[in-house]
Amino acid sequence: MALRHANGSKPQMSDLYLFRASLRDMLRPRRVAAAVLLATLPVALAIAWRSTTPGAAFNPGLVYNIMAGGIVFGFTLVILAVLFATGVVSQEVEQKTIVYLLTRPVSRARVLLARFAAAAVTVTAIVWVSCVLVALVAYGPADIAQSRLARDLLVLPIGVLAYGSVFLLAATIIPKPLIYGLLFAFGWESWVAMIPGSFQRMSIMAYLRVLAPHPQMATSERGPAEMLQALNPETIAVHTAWLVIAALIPVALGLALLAFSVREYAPKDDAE
Amino acid sequence: MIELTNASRWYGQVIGLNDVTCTVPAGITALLGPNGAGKSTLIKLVTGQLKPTTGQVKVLGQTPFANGRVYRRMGYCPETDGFYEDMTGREFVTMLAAMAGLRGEELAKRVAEALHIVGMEQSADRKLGGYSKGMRQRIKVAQAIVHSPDLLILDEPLNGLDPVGRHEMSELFRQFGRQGKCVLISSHILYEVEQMTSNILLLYRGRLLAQGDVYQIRALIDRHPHRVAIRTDNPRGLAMALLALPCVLSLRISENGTKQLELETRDPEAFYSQLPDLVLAGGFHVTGFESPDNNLESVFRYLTQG
Amino acid sequence: MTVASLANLTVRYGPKTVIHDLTLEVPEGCVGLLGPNGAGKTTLLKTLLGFISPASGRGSVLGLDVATQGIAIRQRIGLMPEVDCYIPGMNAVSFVAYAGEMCGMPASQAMRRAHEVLEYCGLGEARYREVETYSAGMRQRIKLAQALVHGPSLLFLDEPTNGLDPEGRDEMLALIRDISHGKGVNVVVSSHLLPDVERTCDEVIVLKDGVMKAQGPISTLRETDGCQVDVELKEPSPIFFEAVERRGGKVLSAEGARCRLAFASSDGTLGAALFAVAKESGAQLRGFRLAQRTLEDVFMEAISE
Amino acid sequence: MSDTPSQSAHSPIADLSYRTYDGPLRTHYVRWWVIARASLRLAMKKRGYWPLVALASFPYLMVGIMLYISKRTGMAGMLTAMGGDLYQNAFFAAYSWSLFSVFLLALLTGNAAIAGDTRANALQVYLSKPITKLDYLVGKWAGLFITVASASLIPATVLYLFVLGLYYQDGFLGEHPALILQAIAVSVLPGVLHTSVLLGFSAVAKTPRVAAALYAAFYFALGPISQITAGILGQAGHTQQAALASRMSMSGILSEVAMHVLDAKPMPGRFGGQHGLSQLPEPPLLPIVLTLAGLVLAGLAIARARVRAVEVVRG
Repeated sequence: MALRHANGSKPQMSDLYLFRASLRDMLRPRRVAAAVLLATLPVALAIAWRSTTPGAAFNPGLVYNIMAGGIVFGFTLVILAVLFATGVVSQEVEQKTIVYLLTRPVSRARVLLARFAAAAVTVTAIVWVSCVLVALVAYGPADIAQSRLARDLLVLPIGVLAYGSVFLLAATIIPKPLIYGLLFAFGWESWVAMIPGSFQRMSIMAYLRVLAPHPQMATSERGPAEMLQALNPETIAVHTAWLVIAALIPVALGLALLAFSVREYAPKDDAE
Repeated sequence: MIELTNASRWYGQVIGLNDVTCTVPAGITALLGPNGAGKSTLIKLVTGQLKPTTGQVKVLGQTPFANGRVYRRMGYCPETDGFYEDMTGREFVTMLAAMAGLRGEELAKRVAEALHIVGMEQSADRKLGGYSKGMRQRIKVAQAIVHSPDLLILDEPLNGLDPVGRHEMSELFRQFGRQGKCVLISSHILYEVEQMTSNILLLYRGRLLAQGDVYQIRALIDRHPHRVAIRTDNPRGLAMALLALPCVLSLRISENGTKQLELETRDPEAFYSQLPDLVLAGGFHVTGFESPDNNLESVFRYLTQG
Repeated sequence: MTVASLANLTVRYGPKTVIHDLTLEVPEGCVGLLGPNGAGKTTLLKTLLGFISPASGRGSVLGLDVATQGIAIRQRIGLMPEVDCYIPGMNAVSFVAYAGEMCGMPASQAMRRAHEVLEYCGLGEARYREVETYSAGMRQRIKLAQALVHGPSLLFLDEPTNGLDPEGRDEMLALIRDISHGKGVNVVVSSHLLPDVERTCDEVIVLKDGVMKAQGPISTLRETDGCQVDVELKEPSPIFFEAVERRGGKVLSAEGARCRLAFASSDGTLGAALFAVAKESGAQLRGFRLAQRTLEDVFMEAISE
Repeated sequence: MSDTPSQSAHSPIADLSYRTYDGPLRTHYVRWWVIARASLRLAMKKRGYWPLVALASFPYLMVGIMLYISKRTGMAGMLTAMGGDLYQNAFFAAYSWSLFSVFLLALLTGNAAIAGDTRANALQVYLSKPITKLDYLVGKWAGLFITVASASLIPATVLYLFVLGLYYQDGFLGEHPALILQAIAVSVLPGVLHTSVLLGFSAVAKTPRVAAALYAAFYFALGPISQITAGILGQAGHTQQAALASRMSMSGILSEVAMHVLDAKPMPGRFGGQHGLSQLPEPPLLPIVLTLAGLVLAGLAIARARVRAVEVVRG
């Protein structure tokens, strides 16, 4: 199974070193700036919302669910997963630094795994911070326990891994993974959520919604899209969601590692 | 060290390498050829970035594709100019050295040593983005030698270096050659390569055109018989004397400017052994002579441009 | 008449002084501008182009003052930059004609001249192709063409043979040699490949840290005093060396079949002596010439003191 | 200066080797036009150019037909539903409908104005020629401006001639002497704004793709942001600022200024009909014109700062 380290040796110091180097590479201010901006969007909107509605009518539950459920889960998590997961491979290829990683005495699978882990950690950290801030703004530090924060913090990393491994697999197989990733995340997933029937089983977000439900969001009268979504009764049971996600992550990741170890990444342009 | 047997590789319809069989021994070997001859395809096959479409490639006895064991003993200096712009030179070399299995105190020592060899210790802690082309090239060489490999694959290693840098790096590669390492250098600057080695691997339009010692190859090019240029104050007199030698094919005298006599001969051995007697007997006053096209540049031109 | 002259020129980039009190005359013909990285070559080129106004001192190109007449200078000179540069979306002819029009040539003249210059630079058959599709060699040649289109009397070439394969370099060197001799165009070549400079230039200027280290015709710079001779044998033979010592000569250095000898007398009987020694020791003499310092030796010596 | 080797003028074999150019040279003042004409020619060669020009002039055609129908049936129909003069409303309607396609045209042709040169190092060629940085900037601006402005100027003039032909007997010229000037001024407006701001973005970005992305993001972000701020201000009771904020998007500014220049009334449900904001009062004109001028100057300043003849040696 590709997941086992290719040459069987226990994780050496070089794995740890590679992970730290990739993490430092990921956390470079220029790369993280856009992600942090994205993470603060729901917080800013929550603050704007709280300041403009008079005290009594302010319903923290509604605000938290819309911001956390709608934006953090539905938007920030997905877009960061796409950017960072596809970045693990395409960033290196574009920068022409992939040649150094491919000609190291470390197996390609371990290189990819270390860089993917760094990406997952970065995205999870950012999304966690965003979620906690939204909860603080909505509920205030005193009764923060009432919010669904604890469950969200548990499901978020799983969402990151699920989306991350699928986009990583895309990045190792098809050219221009970013565009197809975005099309999948915002085109396919939102479209599938709206039409009735079992199509929604094909979208990761449906399972995440089951694992971390945000009930108030469904009843709010946002706009036509949300109305349609509310019509679609949740038919997926919680345990099937866990099962599917638990199967999806290793399979997608394993295939990605396998594909990376086999494919050629030498640029074709100077084919002389 | 490196063997290719009937190796060929193409991308779609573009032929990169076509049925090349060759071995690269220890010491320095120059990989030469005009643009589009397949040099970088061969290098990508040897460094395991590409798999051959037909035939096979063996490096240190194993197939190099994604093979960690080969990379432990191989240093590769790529031609591309891609870097992690926000890393410093030291961090970059350290990361690659750590991935080569070096650890702890020995890692720091080897990195410092490699940076010293390429003369980059004082600017090692600046960001790669701010480096000049020459400094980036030196860092590329440093990462190739940091884990003291037995095999060095260098793709245009002197590109962008100033004369001082070219001199130092050429000396460094000659030193590796003397230590018995196998060094494969791909370059377009023939006179620099000629100073490092006379063992060449000449590719042309994807095929192996010539392999071995350049001077032996020169002798085999019979389309261009061996030429000798003799500088003397009395070219016409010497020419008349030389006509008597049977091995002299043709003679050309130029009297304006440098007084010089140029001749072609099929049998250099005979000619060179008879020349001293002839000159001493005739009392000619010779200020110098050499074979003007017995060098890598002429061999390259004769073989590739016919 | 000198092409360009500098008097106590000092140029600064913010706090950093890149050229320090430089006084220099650039002669006519083909001149090589040499120096290690960071010696101020590019800055000197830009100052002569009128891009930078010097901090102190004076400079003049073709009689025009560097600090104030930048436009007039750039009207009469051509620059072949080091980096690949082209106008996106244009083919070779329209690119070179556009460069001509930018120098003030009317459109019709520019088009006629573009064809002529492209033909001269050996891009005749590829003139209608987009420049982006050009190979490295052709890109170097189109850069030369766009610098020549308006008939400059001074050409600055920055690393003209960079990235070319051997055949491409021969042709580019032949072009530079032809343009700089007898065509009324003076050329300044800035390059790191010394043998290329040796083949095309008559004079060199060596800079280091913004200060001039050496200047003069290559032939005189390379002369060696006394009479040393480089000898090439068929294969290394110690007997030959003993014979040389017996005759009063000295073996300075030997590497494989090549060696450098020094003889006391330099009254022209050197050749005869060498042939006699070869006959005596039975070694086969494959060639000898008066030892000359290579441009690299000159360069290393100039920047080391 | 060593003279060229003297060959007798009429030697049978001509010397075709290099010869210098000593033909006529034009004055320096026309150099910017050389650059403008070249970028104009390049813009027209782009694949999407002519379809977008057609798209931009389609609203003018439609308005022409509406005027023709109203002439034949005497019914002014929707054009004067909100009052104001028929012809001025007609021009304003055509203008505001074509705003978006003019933006797309500017985006397509202008993103590579400077960014394309930066990626291809073309600045080394430009600035080693006897032209100043000002020539380069003016040339680029003029090239882009003509491309963008002509997309709305030409259809506007054609429409004017059509209207002139249609209503000449009814004393059209007497009633609306200045209409042609107003129409020209209005259709030049998007040209100025798009060109200047896009030139700024094109100078900042390293590649044309990034320049296009930045400008599109700027254009599309300004719309929702202006609506949200207007919504928040409106809820908070400051209707005056809310009205102003609601116009603070590129299309908003262009429409507002054009409305005042043509002193036309918008078609119902066209602009004022934004849900929830329709009851806002008419915002004052001055701040909008100032914003427009500010955007134009900012774009030009950025472009001027970014185009440097000499790369500063870092460290």
